[in-house]
Amino acid sequence: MKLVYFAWVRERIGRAEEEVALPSGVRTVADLLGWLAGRGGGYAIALEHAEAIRVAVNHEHVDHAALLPGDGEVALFPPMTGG
Amino acid sequence: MKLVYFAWVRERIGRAEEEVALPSGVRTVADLLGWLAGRGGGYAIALEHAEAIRVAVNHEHVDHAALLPGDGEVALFPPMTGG
Amino acid sequence: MACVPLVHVQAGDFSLAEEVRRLTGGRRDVGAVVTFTGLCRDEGGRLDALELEHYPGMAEAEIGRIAAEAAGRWPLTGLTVIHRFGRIAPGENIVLVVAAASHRRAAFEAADFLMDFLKSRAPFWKKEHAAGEAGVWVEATEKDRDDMKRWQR
Amino acid sequence: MACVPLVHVQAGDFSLAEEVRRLTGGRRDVGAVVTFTGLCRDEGGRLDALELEHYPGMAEAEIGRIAAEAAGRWPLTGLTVIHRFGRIAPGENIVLVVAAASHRRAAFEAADFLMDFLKSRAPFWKKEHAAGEAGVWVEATEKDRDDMKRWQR
Repeated sequence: MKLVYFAWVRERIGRAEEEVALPSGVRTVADLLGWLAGRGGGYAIALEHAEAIRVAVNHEHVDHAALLPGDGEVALFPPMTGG
Repeated sequence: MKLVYFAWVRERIGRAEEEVALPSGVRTVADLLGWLAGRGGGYAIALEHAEAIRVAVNHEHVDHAALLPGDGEVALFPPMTGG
Repeated sequence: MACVPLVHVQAGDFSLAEEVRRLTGGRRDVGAVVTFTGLCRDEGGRLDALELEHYPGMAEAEIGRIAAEAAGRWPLTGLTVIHRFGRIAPGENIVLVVAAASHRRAAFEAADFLMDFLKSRAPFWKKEHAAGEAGVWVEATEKDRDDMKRWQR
Repeated sequence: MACVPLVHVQAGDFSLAEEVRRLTGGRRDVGAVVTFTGLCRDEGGRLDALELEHYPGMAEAEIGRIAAEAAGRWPLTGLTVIHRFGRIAPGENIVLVVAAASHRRAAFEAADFLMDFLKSRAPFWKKEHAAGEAGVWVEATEKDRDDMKRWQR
Protein backbone atom coordinates (compact mmCIF):
# COMPACT_ATOMS: atom_id res chain seq x y z
CA MET A 1 0.00 0.00 0.00
CA LYS A 2 1.21 3.49 -0.82
CA LEU A 3 1.25 6.03 2.00
CA VAL A 4 1.57 9.75 1.31
CA TYR A 5 2.13 12.50 3.88
CA PHE A 6 1.52 16.24 3.79
CA ALA A 7 2.43 19.42 5.70
CA TRP A 8 3.75 18.83 9.23
CA VAL A 9 2.93 15.12 9.09
CA ARG A 10 5.34 14.89 6.13
CA GLU A 11 7.95 17.03 7.86
CA ARG A 12 7.85 15.08 11.13
CA ILE A 13 7.93 11.69 9.45
CA GLY A 14 10.71 12.98 7.23
CA ARG A 15 9.43 11.69 3.93
CA ALA A 16 6.63 12.47 1.47
CA GLU A 17 5.65 8.90 0.60
CA GLU A 18 6.49 5.25 1.00
CA GLU A 19 5.27 1.76 0.18
CA VAL A 20 4.33 -0.42 3.13
CA ALA A 21 3.24 -4.03 3.57
CA LEU A 22 0.62 -4.09 6.30
CA PRO A 23 0.60 -6.83 8.98
CA SER A 24 -2.63 -8.83 8.89
CA GLY A 25 -4.00 -7.22 12.08
CA VAL A 26 -4.01 -3.73 10.56
CA ARG A 27 -7.47 -3.40 9.06
CA THR A 28 -8.78 0.09 9.82
CA VAL A 29 -7.40 3.60 9.50
CA ALA A 30 -7.06 3.70 13.31
CA ASP A 31 -5.06 0.44 13.20
CA LEU A 32 -2.76 1.96 10.58
CA LEU A 33 -2.14 5.11 12.65
CA GLY A 34 -1.32 2.98 15.72
CA TRP A 35 0.97 0.66 13.80
CA LEU A 36 2.87 3.59 12.20
CA ALA A 37 3.24 5.40 15.54
CA GLY A 38 4.70 2.17 16.93
CA ARG A 39 7.67 2.60 14.58
CA GLY A 40 8.81 5.39 16.92
CA GLY A 41 11.01 8.34 15.90
CA GLY A 42 9.37 10.81 13.53
CA TYR A 43 6.33 8.55 13.18
CA ALA A 44 5.63 8.63 16.91
CA ILE A 45 6.03 12.43 16.97
CA ALA A 46 3.88 13.00 13.87
CA LEU A 47 1.10 10.72 15.06
CA GLU A 48 1.22 11.49 18.80
CA HIS A 49 -2.27 13.02 18.72
CA ALA A 50 -3.79 10.50 16.34
CA GLU A 51 -7.27 11.99 16.66
CA ALA A 52 -6.01 15.20 14.96
CA ILE A 53 -4.76 13.37 11.88
CA ARG A 54 -6.96 13.50 8.77
CA VAL A 55 -6.94 10.58 6.39
CA ALA A 56 -7.87 10.15 2.75
CA VAL A 57 -8.16 6.87 0.89
CA ASN A 58 -7.78 7.15 -2.87
CA HIS A 59 -8.38 10.92 -2.73
CA GLU A 60 -11.49 10.81 -0.53
CA HIS A 61 -11.76 11.81 3.11
CA VAL A 62 -12.47 8.88 5.45
CA ASP A 63 -12.86 8.63 9.21
CA HIS A 64 -10.62 6.61 11.49
CA ALA A 65 -13.08 3.72 11.71
CA ALA A 66 -12.96 3.15 7.94
CA LEU A 67 -11.55 -0.11 6.66
CA LEU A 68 -8.34 0.20 4.68
CA PRO A 69 -8.62 -0.58 0.96
CA GLY A 70 -7.03 -3.70 -0.49
CA ASP A 71 -5.01 -1.48 -2.73
CA GLY A 72 -4.38 2.16 -3.46
CA GLU A 73 -3.14 5.33 -1.81
CA VAL A 74 -3.68 6.32 1.80
CA ALA A 75 -2.84 9.92 2.73
CA LEU A 76 -2.20 11.27 6.25
CA PHE A 77 -2.23 15.01 6.90
CA PRO A 78 -3.14 17.73 9.42
CA PRO A 79 -6.48 19.57 9.34
CA MET A 80 -6.69 21.58 6.12
CA THR A 81 -6.05 25.33 6.06
CA GLY A 82 -6.71 26.28 2.44
CA GLY A 83 -9.17 28.77 1.04
CA MET B 1 -43.05 73.74 -1.96
CA LYS B 2 -41.54 71.72 -4.79
CA LEU B 3 -43.11 68.34 -5.56
CA VAL B 4 -41.32 65.75 -7.72
CA TYR B 5 -42.78 62.51 -9.07
CA PHE B 6 -41.16 59.31 -10.32
CA ALA B 7 -42.02 56.17 -12.28
CA TRP B 8 -45.76 55.43 -12.53
CA VAL B 9 -46.64 58.21 -10.11
CA ARG B 10 -45.03 60.62 -12.58
CA GLU B 11 -46.73 58.98 -15.56
CA ARG B 12 -50.20 58.98 -14.01
CA ILE B 13 -49.97 62.56 -12.75
CA GLY B 14 -48.62 63.54 -16.14
CA ARG B 15 -45.73 65.69 -14.99
CA ALA B 16 -42.32 65.25 -13.34
CA GLU B 17 -42.48 68.21 -10.96
CA GLU B 18 -44.41 71.26 -9.90
CA GLU B 19 -44.50 74.05 -7.33
CA VAL B 20 -47.48 74.08 -5.00
CA ALA B 21 -48.74 76.42 -2.28
CA LEU B 22 -50.18 74.26 0.48
CA PRO B 23 -53.42 75.17 2.25
CA SER B 24 -52.87 75.70 5.96
CA GLY B 25 -54.58 72.42 6.95
CA VAL B 26 -52.03 70.31 5.04
CA ARG B 27 -49.37 69.56 7.63
CA THR B 28 -48.33 65.92 7.25
CA VAL B 29 -47.31 63.72 4.33
CA ALA B 30 -50.69 61.93 4.64
CA ASP B 31 -52.47 65.31 4.43
CA LEU B 32 -50.50 66.14 1.27
CA LEU B 33 -51.41 62.84 -0.39
CA GLY B 34 -55.09 63.37 0.43
CA TRP B 35 -55.08 66.96 -0.79
CA LEU B 36 -53.37 66.02 -4.07
CA ALA B 37 -55.75 63.08 -4.68
CA GLY B 38 -58.62 65.56 -4.20
CA ARG B 39 -57.50 67.35 -7.35
CA GLY B 40 -58.97 64.41 -9.28
CA GLY B 41 -57.83 63.25 -12.75
CA GLY B 42 -54.32 61.83 -12.90
CA TYR B 43 -53.72 62.76 -9.26
CA ALA B 44 -56.66 60.68 -8.07
CA ILE B 45 -55.51 57.72 -10.19
CA ALA B 46 -51.84 57.98 -9.13
CA LEU B 47 -52.67 58.29 -5.43
CA GLU B 48 -55.69 55.96 -5.28
CA HIS B 49 -53.83 53.53 -3.00
CA ALA B 50 -52.11 56.15 -0.91
CA GLU B 51 -50.60 53.57 1.46
CA ALA B 52 -48.46 52.24 -1.42
CA ILE B 53 -46.88 55.62 -2.17
CA ARG B 54 -43.37 56.22 -0.85
CA VAL B 55 -42.34 59.73 0.10
CA ALA B 56 -38.99 61.46 0.51
CA VAL B 57 -38.42 64.90 1.99
CA ASN B 58 -35.23 66.60 0.88
CA HIS B 59 -33.79 63.27 -0.35
CA GLU B 60 -34.62 61.23 2.76
CA HIS B 61 -37.32 58.59 3.15
CA VAL B 62 -40.12 59.62 5.53
CA ASP B 63 -43.32 57.89 6.63
CA HIS B 64 -46.80 59.22 6.05
CA ALA B 65 -47.13 60.59 9.58
CA ALA B 66 -44.10 62.87 9.09
CA LEU B 67 -44.67 66.62 9.20
CA LEU B 68 -43.99 68.43 5.93
CA PRO B 69 -40.96 70.74 5.92
CA GLY B 70 -41.39 74.49 5.77
CA ASP B 71 -39.41 74.49 2.58
CA GLY B 72 -37.72 72.10 0.20
CA GLU B 73 -38.47 69.17 -2.08
CA VAL B 74 -41.03 66.46 -1.48
CA ALA B 75 -40.89 63.41 -3.74
CA LEU B 76 -43.67 60.88 -4.35
CA PHE B 77 -42.92 57.53 -5.96
CA PRO B 78 -43.82 53.83 -6.02
CA PRO B 79 -41.88 51.22 -4.02
CA MET B 80 -38.32 51.04 -5.34
CA THR B 81 -37.19 48.26 -7.68
CA GLY B 82 -33.49 48.96 -8.17
CA GLY B 83 -30.52 46.73 -7.45
CA MET C 1 -12.01 53.46 11.71
CA ALA C 2 -14.74 52.80 9.18
CA CYS C 3 -13.66 52.94 5.53
CA VAL C 4 -15.06 55.71 3.32
CA PRO C 5 -17.30 54.08 0.69
CA LEU C 6 -17.16 55.04 -2.98
CA VAL C 7 -20.60 55.56 -4.51
CA HIS C 8 -21.35 56.22 -8.15
CA VAL C 9 -24.69 56.61 -9.94
CA GLN C 10 -24.01 56.69 -13.65
CA ALA C 11 -25.43 55.93 -17.10
CA GLY C 12 -22.24 54.27 -18.38
CA ASP C 13 -20.88 50.81 -17.70
CA PHE C 14 -18.31 49.97 -15.04
CA SER C 15 -15.28 47.69 -14.93
CA LEU C 16 -15.36 44.97 -12.27
CA ALA C 17 -11.60 44.43 -12.55
CA GLU C 18 -10.83 48.12 -12.19
CA GLU C 19 -13.06 48.56 -9.14
CA VAL C 20 -11.52 45.53 -7.40
CA ARG C 21 -8.04 46.83 -8.21
CA ARG C 22 -8.96 50.18 -6.69
CA LEU C 23 -9.62 48.46 -3.33
CA THR C 24 -6.69 46.01 -3.39
CA GLY C 25 -3.86 47.50 -5.49
CA GLY C 26 -0.70 48.15 -3.49
CA ARG C 27 -2.27 46.87 -0.26
CA ARG C 28 -1.16 43.94 1.87
CA ASP C 29 -3.93 43.97 4.48
CA VAL C 30 -6.86 42.83 2.32
CA GLY C 31 -7.64 39.14 2.73
CA ALA C 32 -11.07 38.89 1.11
CA VAL C 33 -12.94 40.65 -1.67
CA VAL C 34 -16.57 39.86 -2.41
CA THR C 35 -18.20 41.36 -5.49
CA PHE C 36 -21.81 41.33 -6.57
CA THR C 37 -22.69 42.18 -10.15
CA GLY C 38 -26.35 42.50 -11.11
CA LEU C 39 -27.07 42.06 -14.81
CA CYS C 40 -30.11 42.56 -17.02
CA ARG C 41 -31.81 39.24 -17.87
CA ASP C 42 -34.00 38.79 -20.93
CA GLU C 43 -36.57 36.76 -18.93
CA GLY C 44 -36.60 33.80 -21.28
CA GLY C 45 -36.25 35.94 -24.40
CA ARG C 46 -39.22 38.15 -23.50
CA LEU C 47 -37.31 41.37 -22.75
CA ASP C 48 -35.70 43.78 -25.18
CA ALA C 49 -34.37 46.06 -22.47
CA LEU C 50 -34.81 47.46 -19.00
CA GLU C 51 -35.19 51.16 -18.43
CA LEU C 52 -33.95 52.36 -15.07
CA GLU C 53 -35.41 55.61 -13.78
CA HIS C 54 -33.74 57.17 -10.75
CA TYR C 55 -34.07 60.17 -8.47
CA PRO C 56 -30.89 62.19 -9.08
CA GLY C 57 -29.35 63.46 -5.88
CA MET C 58 -31.35 61.19 -3.62
CA ALA C 59 -30.00 58.05 -5.34
CA GLU C 60 -26.42 58.98 -4.43
CA ALA C 61 -27.45 60.15 -0.95
CA GLU C 62 -29.45 57.03 -0.10
CA ILE C 63 -26.82 54.60 -1.42
CA GLY C 64 -24.26 56.61 0.55
CA ARG C 65 -26.31 56.16 3.73
CA ILE C 66 -26.67 52.39 3.17
CA ALA C 67 -22.94 52.06 2.40
CA ALA C 68 -21.98 54.08 5.49
CA GLU C 69 -24.22 51.82 7.60
CA ALA C 70 -22.41 48.74 6.22
CA ALA C 71 -18.99 50.34 6.79
CA GLY C 72 -19.95 50.99 10.40
CA ARG C 73 -21.32 47.52 10.94
CA TRP C 74 -18.50 45.39 9.45
CA PRO C 75 -14.72 45.87 9.62
CA LEU C 76 -14.18 46.62 5.93
CA THR C 77 -11.01 47.90 4.27
CA GLY C 78 -12.99 49.22 1.30
CA LEU C 79 -16.49 49.39 -0.15
CA THR C 80 -17.66 50.48 -3.60
CA VAL C 81 -21.21 50.71 -4.95
CA ILE C 82 -22.03 51.63 -8.55
CA HIS C 83 -25.60 51.75 -9.86
CA ARG C 84 -26.42 52.49 -13.48
CA PHE C 85 -29.53 54.22 -14.83
CA GLY C 86 -31.08 54.59 -18.29
CA ARG C 87 -31.72 51.92 -20.90
CA ILE C 88 -29.91 48.64 -20.27
CA ALA C 89 -29.95 45.65 -22.63
CA PRO C 90 -29.98 41.97 -21.59
CA GLY C 91 -26.48 40.81 -20.68
CA GLU C 92 -25.42 44.31 -19.58
CA ASN C 93 -24.41 45.32 -16.07
CA ILE C 94 -26.85 47.14 -13.77
CA VAL C 95 -25.23 47.30 -10.37
CA LEU C 96 -21.89 46.52 -8.70
CA VAL C 97 -20.96 46.10 -5.06
CA VAL C 98 -17.35 45.45 -4.04
CA ALA C 99 -16.63 44.77 -0.36
CA ALA C 100 -13.03 44.25 0.80
CA ALA C 101 -11.98 43.16 4.29
CA SER C 102 -9.29 41.32 6.19
CA HIS C 103 -11.63 38.36 6.72
CA ARG C 104 -14.18 36.77 4.47
CA ARG C 105 -17.29 36.84 6.67
CA ALA C 106 -17.30 40.66 6.84
CA ALA C 107 -16.90 40.97 3.06
CA PHE C 108 -19.70 38.47 2.33
CA GLU C 109 -22.15 39.95 4.81
CA ALA C 110 -21.53 43.56 3.82
CA ALA C 111 -22.08 42.82 0.10
CA ASP C 112 -25.22 40.79 0.84
CA PHE C 113 -26.58 43.54 3.14
CA LEU C 114 -25.88 46.24 0.54
CA MET C 115 -27.85 44.40 -2.14
CA ASP C 116 -30.84 43.75 0.12
CA PHE C 117 -31.05 47.42 1.05
CA LEU C 118 -30.34 48.77 -2.43
CA LYS C 119 -33.28 46.75 -3.75
CA SER C 120 -35.77 48.28 -1.34
CA ARG C 121 -34.34 51.67 -0.35
CA ALA C 122 -32.40 53.13 -3.28
CA PRO C 123 -34.69 55.32 -5.45
CA PHE C 124 -34.54 53.41 -8.74
CA TRP C 125 -37.47 52.00 -10.72
CA LYS C 126 -37.26 49.40 -13.45
CA LYS C 127 -39.48 49.37 -16.50
CA GLU C 128 -39.49 46.32 -18.75
CA HIS C 129 -39.54 46.83 -22.50
CA ALA C 130 -40.69 43.87 -24.59
CA ALA C 131 -41.01 43.77 -28.37
CA GLY C 132 -44.06 45.64 -29.62
CA GLU C 133 -45.45 46.47 -26.19
CA ALA C 134 -45.70 49.53 -24.00
CA GLY C 135 -43.22 49.42 -21.12
CA VAL C 136 -44.36 47.82 -17.87
CA TRP C 137 -43.13 48.91 -14.44
CA VAL C 138 -41.61 46.12 -12.36
CA GLU C 139 -43.49 45.65 -9.09
CA ALA C 140 -41.72 45.48 -5.77
CA THR C 141 -42.21 42.13 -4.06
CA GLU C 142 -42.92 41.04 -0.53
CA LYS C 143 -39.67 39.09 -0.75
CA ASP C 144 -37.67 42.31 -1.27
CA ARG C 145 -39.05 43.65 2.01
CA ASP C 146 -38.43 40.34 3.80
CA ASP C 147 -34.81 40.33 2.59
CA MET C 148 -34.22 43.59 4.46
CA LYS C 149 -35.59 42.13 7.67
CA ARG C 150 -32.76 39.56 7.71
CA TRP C 151 -30.48 42.35 8.94
CA GLN C 152 -32.55 43.66 11.86
CA ARG C 153 -30.80 43.59 15.19
CA MET D 1 -30.12 20.73 -14.83
CA ALA D 2 -27.17 21.52 -12.60
CA CYS D 3 -24.35 23.48 -14.23
CA VAL D 4 -20.96 21.82 -14.70
CA PRO D 5 -18.44 23.60 -12.45
CA LEU D 6 -14.99 24.60 -13.66
CA VAL D 7 -12.23 23.70 -11.18
CA HIS D 8 -8.58 24.64 -11.48
CA VAL D 9 -5.70 24.01 -9.08
CA GLN D 10 -2.70 25.93 -10.33
CA ALA D 11 0.53 27.68 -9.35
CA GLY D 12 -0.10 30.74 -11.53
CA ASP D 13 -2.37 33.69 -10.95
CA PHE D 14 -5.90 34.01 -12.32
CA SER D 15 -7.89 36.87 -13.84
CA LEU D 16 -11.10 37.77 -12.03
CA ALA D 17 -12.41 39.66 -15.08
CA GLU D 18 -11.71 36.76 -17.43
CA GLU D 19 -13.39 34.20 -15.19
CA VAL D 20 -16.50 36.36 -14.79
CA ARG D 21 -16.62 36.92 -18.55
CA ARG D 22 -16.43 33.17 -19.08
CA LEU D 23 -19.70 32.72 -17.13
CA THR D 24 -21.55 35.75 -18.51
CA GLY D 25 -20.25 36.54 -22.01
CA GLY D 26 -22.90 36.17 -24.71
CA ARG D 27 -25.56 35.13 -22.20
CA ARG D 28 -28.84 36.88 -21.41
CA ASP D 29 -30.08 34.64 -18.58
CA VAL D 30 -27.54 35.56 -15.88
CA GLY D 31 -28.90 38.09 -13.40
CA ALA D 32 -26.36 37.84 -10.59
CA VAL D 33 -22.65 37.10 -10.29
CA VAL D 34 -20.98 36.82 -6.89
CA THR D 35 -17.22 36.49 -6.72
CA PHE D 36 -14.98 35.77 -3.77
CA THR D 37 -11.27 36.47 -4.02
CA GLY D 38 -9.00 35.38 -1.18
CA LEU D 39 -5.70 37.24 -0.98
CA CYS D 40 -2.50 36.83 1.03
CA ARG D 41 -2.30 39.31 3.94
CA ASP D 42 0.97 40.36 5.52
CA GLU D 43 -0.57 40.16 9.04
CA GLY D 44 0.45 43.65 10.08
CA GLY D 45 3.77 43.51 8.24
CA ARG D 46 4.84 40.25 9.90
CA LEU D 47 4.62 37.97 6.87
CA ASP D 48 6.99 37.73 3.91
CA ALA D 49 4.95 35.07 2.13
CA LEU D 50 2.59 32.15 2.46
CA GLU D 51 3.54 28.75 1.12
CA LEU D 52 0.59 26.63 0.06
CA GLU D 53 1.15 22.89 -0.01
CA HIS D 54 -1.54 20.78 -1.67
CA TYR D 55 -2.36 17.17 -2.41
CA PRO D 56 -2.26 16.94 -6.22
CA GLY D 57 -5.13 14.92 -7.61
CA MET D 58 -7.16 15.00 -4.42
CA ALA D 59 -7.24 18.82 -4.38
CA GLU D 60 -9.00 18.88 -7.77
CA ALA D 61 -11.24 15.93 -6.84
CA GLU D 62 -12.34 17.36 -3.50
CA ILE D 63 -13.00 20.87 -4.83
CA GLY D 64 -14.92 19.21 -7.66
CA ARG D 65 -17.09 17.35 -5.13
CA ILE D 66 -17.78 20.54 -3.13
CA ALA D 67 -18.58 22.46 -6.33
CA ALA D 68 -20.91 19.71 -7.58
CA GLU D 69 -22.70 19.76 -4.22
CA ALA D 70 -23.23 23.53 -4.56
CA ALA D 71 -24.40 23.15 -8.18
CA GLY D 72 -26.95 20.59 -7.02
CA ARG D 73 -28.14 22.67 -4.11
CA TRP D 74 -28.61 26.07 -5.80
CA PRO D 75 -29.96 26.92 -9.28
CA LEU D 76 -26.69 28.24 -10.73
CA THR D 77 -25.97 29.09 -14.36
CA GLY D 78 -22.22 28.74 -13.78
CA LEU D 79 -19.64 28.06 -11.08
CA THR D 80 -15.85 28.42 -11.17
CA VAL D 81 -13.32 27.63 -8.45
CA ILE D 82 -9.59 28.31 -8.78
CA HIS D 83 -7.13 27.57 -5.97
CA ARG D 84 -3.44 28.40 -6.24
CA PHE D 85 -0.55 26.55 -4.60
CA GLY D 86 3.13 27.35 -4.03
CA ARG D 87 4.69 30.52 -2.65
CA ILE D 88 2.35 33.51 -2.56
CA ALA D 89 3.37 37.03 -1.51
CA PRO D 90 1.19 39.51 0.43
CA GLY D 91 -1.26 41.23 -1.89
CA GLU D 92 -1.38 38.26 -4.27
CA ASN D 93 -4.42 36.13 -5.03
CA ILE D 94 -4.90 32.72 -3.38
CA VAL D 95 -8.38 31.54 -4.29
CA LEU D 96 -11.29 32.55 -6.52
CA VAL D 97 -14.93 31.49 -6.51
CA VAL D 98 -17.34 32.80 -9.14
CA ALA D 99 -21.02 31.86 -8.82
CA ALA D 100 -23.50 32.97 -11.49
CA ALA D 101 -27.27 32.57 -11.28
CA SER D 102 -30.54 34.11 -12.41
CA HIS D 103 -31.18 35.43 -8.90
CA ARG D 104 -28.86 36.91 -6.32
CA ARG D 105 -29.64 34.73 -3.29
CA ALA D 106 -28.43 31.55 -5.05
CA ALA D 107 -25.21 33.21 -6.19
CA PHE D 108 -24.43 34.62 -2.73
CA GLU D 109 -25.18 31.39 -0.88
CA ALA D 110 -23.27 29.16 -3.29
CA ALA D 111 -20.12 31.30 -3.11
CA ASP D 112 -20.33 31.51 0.70
CA PHE D 113 -20.88 27.73 0.97
CA LEU D 114 -17.94 27.03 -1.35
CA MET D 115 -15.55 29.09 0.76
CA ASP D 116 -16.65 27.50 4.04
CA PHE D 117 -16.10 24.02 2.64
CA LEU D 118 -12.87 24.82 0.80
CA LYS D 119 -11.38 26.07 4.08
CA SER D 120 -12.03 22.82 5.91
CA ARG D 121 -12.22 20.11 3.22
CA ALA D 122 -9.88 20.98 0.36
CA PRO D 123 -6.41 19.44 0.93
CA PHE D 124 -4.30 22.60 1.16
CA TRP D 125 -2.02 23.63 4.01
CA LYS D 126 -0.64 27.11 4.59
CA LYS D 127 2.80 27.80 6.01
CA GLU D 128 3.68 31.32 7.09
CA HIS D 129 7.11 32.66 6.25
CA ALA D 130 8.31 35.63 8.30
CA ALA D 131 11.66 37.38 7.98
CA GLY D 132 14.51 35.39 9.54
CA GLU D 133 12.30 32.61 10.95
CA ALA D 134 11.58 29.03 10.07
CA GLY D 135 8.16 28.61 8.45
CA VAL D 136 5.19 27.99 10.75
CA TRP D 137 2.17 25.92 9.73
CA VAL D 138 -1.15 27.73 10.10
CA GLU D 139 -3.45 25.89 12.49
CA ALA D 140 -7.04 25.08 11.61
CA THR D 141 -9.50 26.83 13.90
CA GLU D 142 -12.68 25.79 15.63
CA LYS D 143 -14.34 28.60 13.70
CA ASP D 144 -13.50 26.93 10.38
CA ARG D 145 -15.37 23.82 11.48
CA ASP D 146 -18.28 25.88 12.83
CA ASP D 147 -18.54 27.71 9.51
CA MET D 148 -19.25 24.41 7.76
CA LYS D 149 -22.06 23.60 10.19
CA ARG D 150 -24.00 26.65 8.96
CA TRP D 151 -24.91 24.61 5.89
CA GLN D 152 -26.21 21.45 7.55
CA ARG D 153 -29.75 20.54 6.64
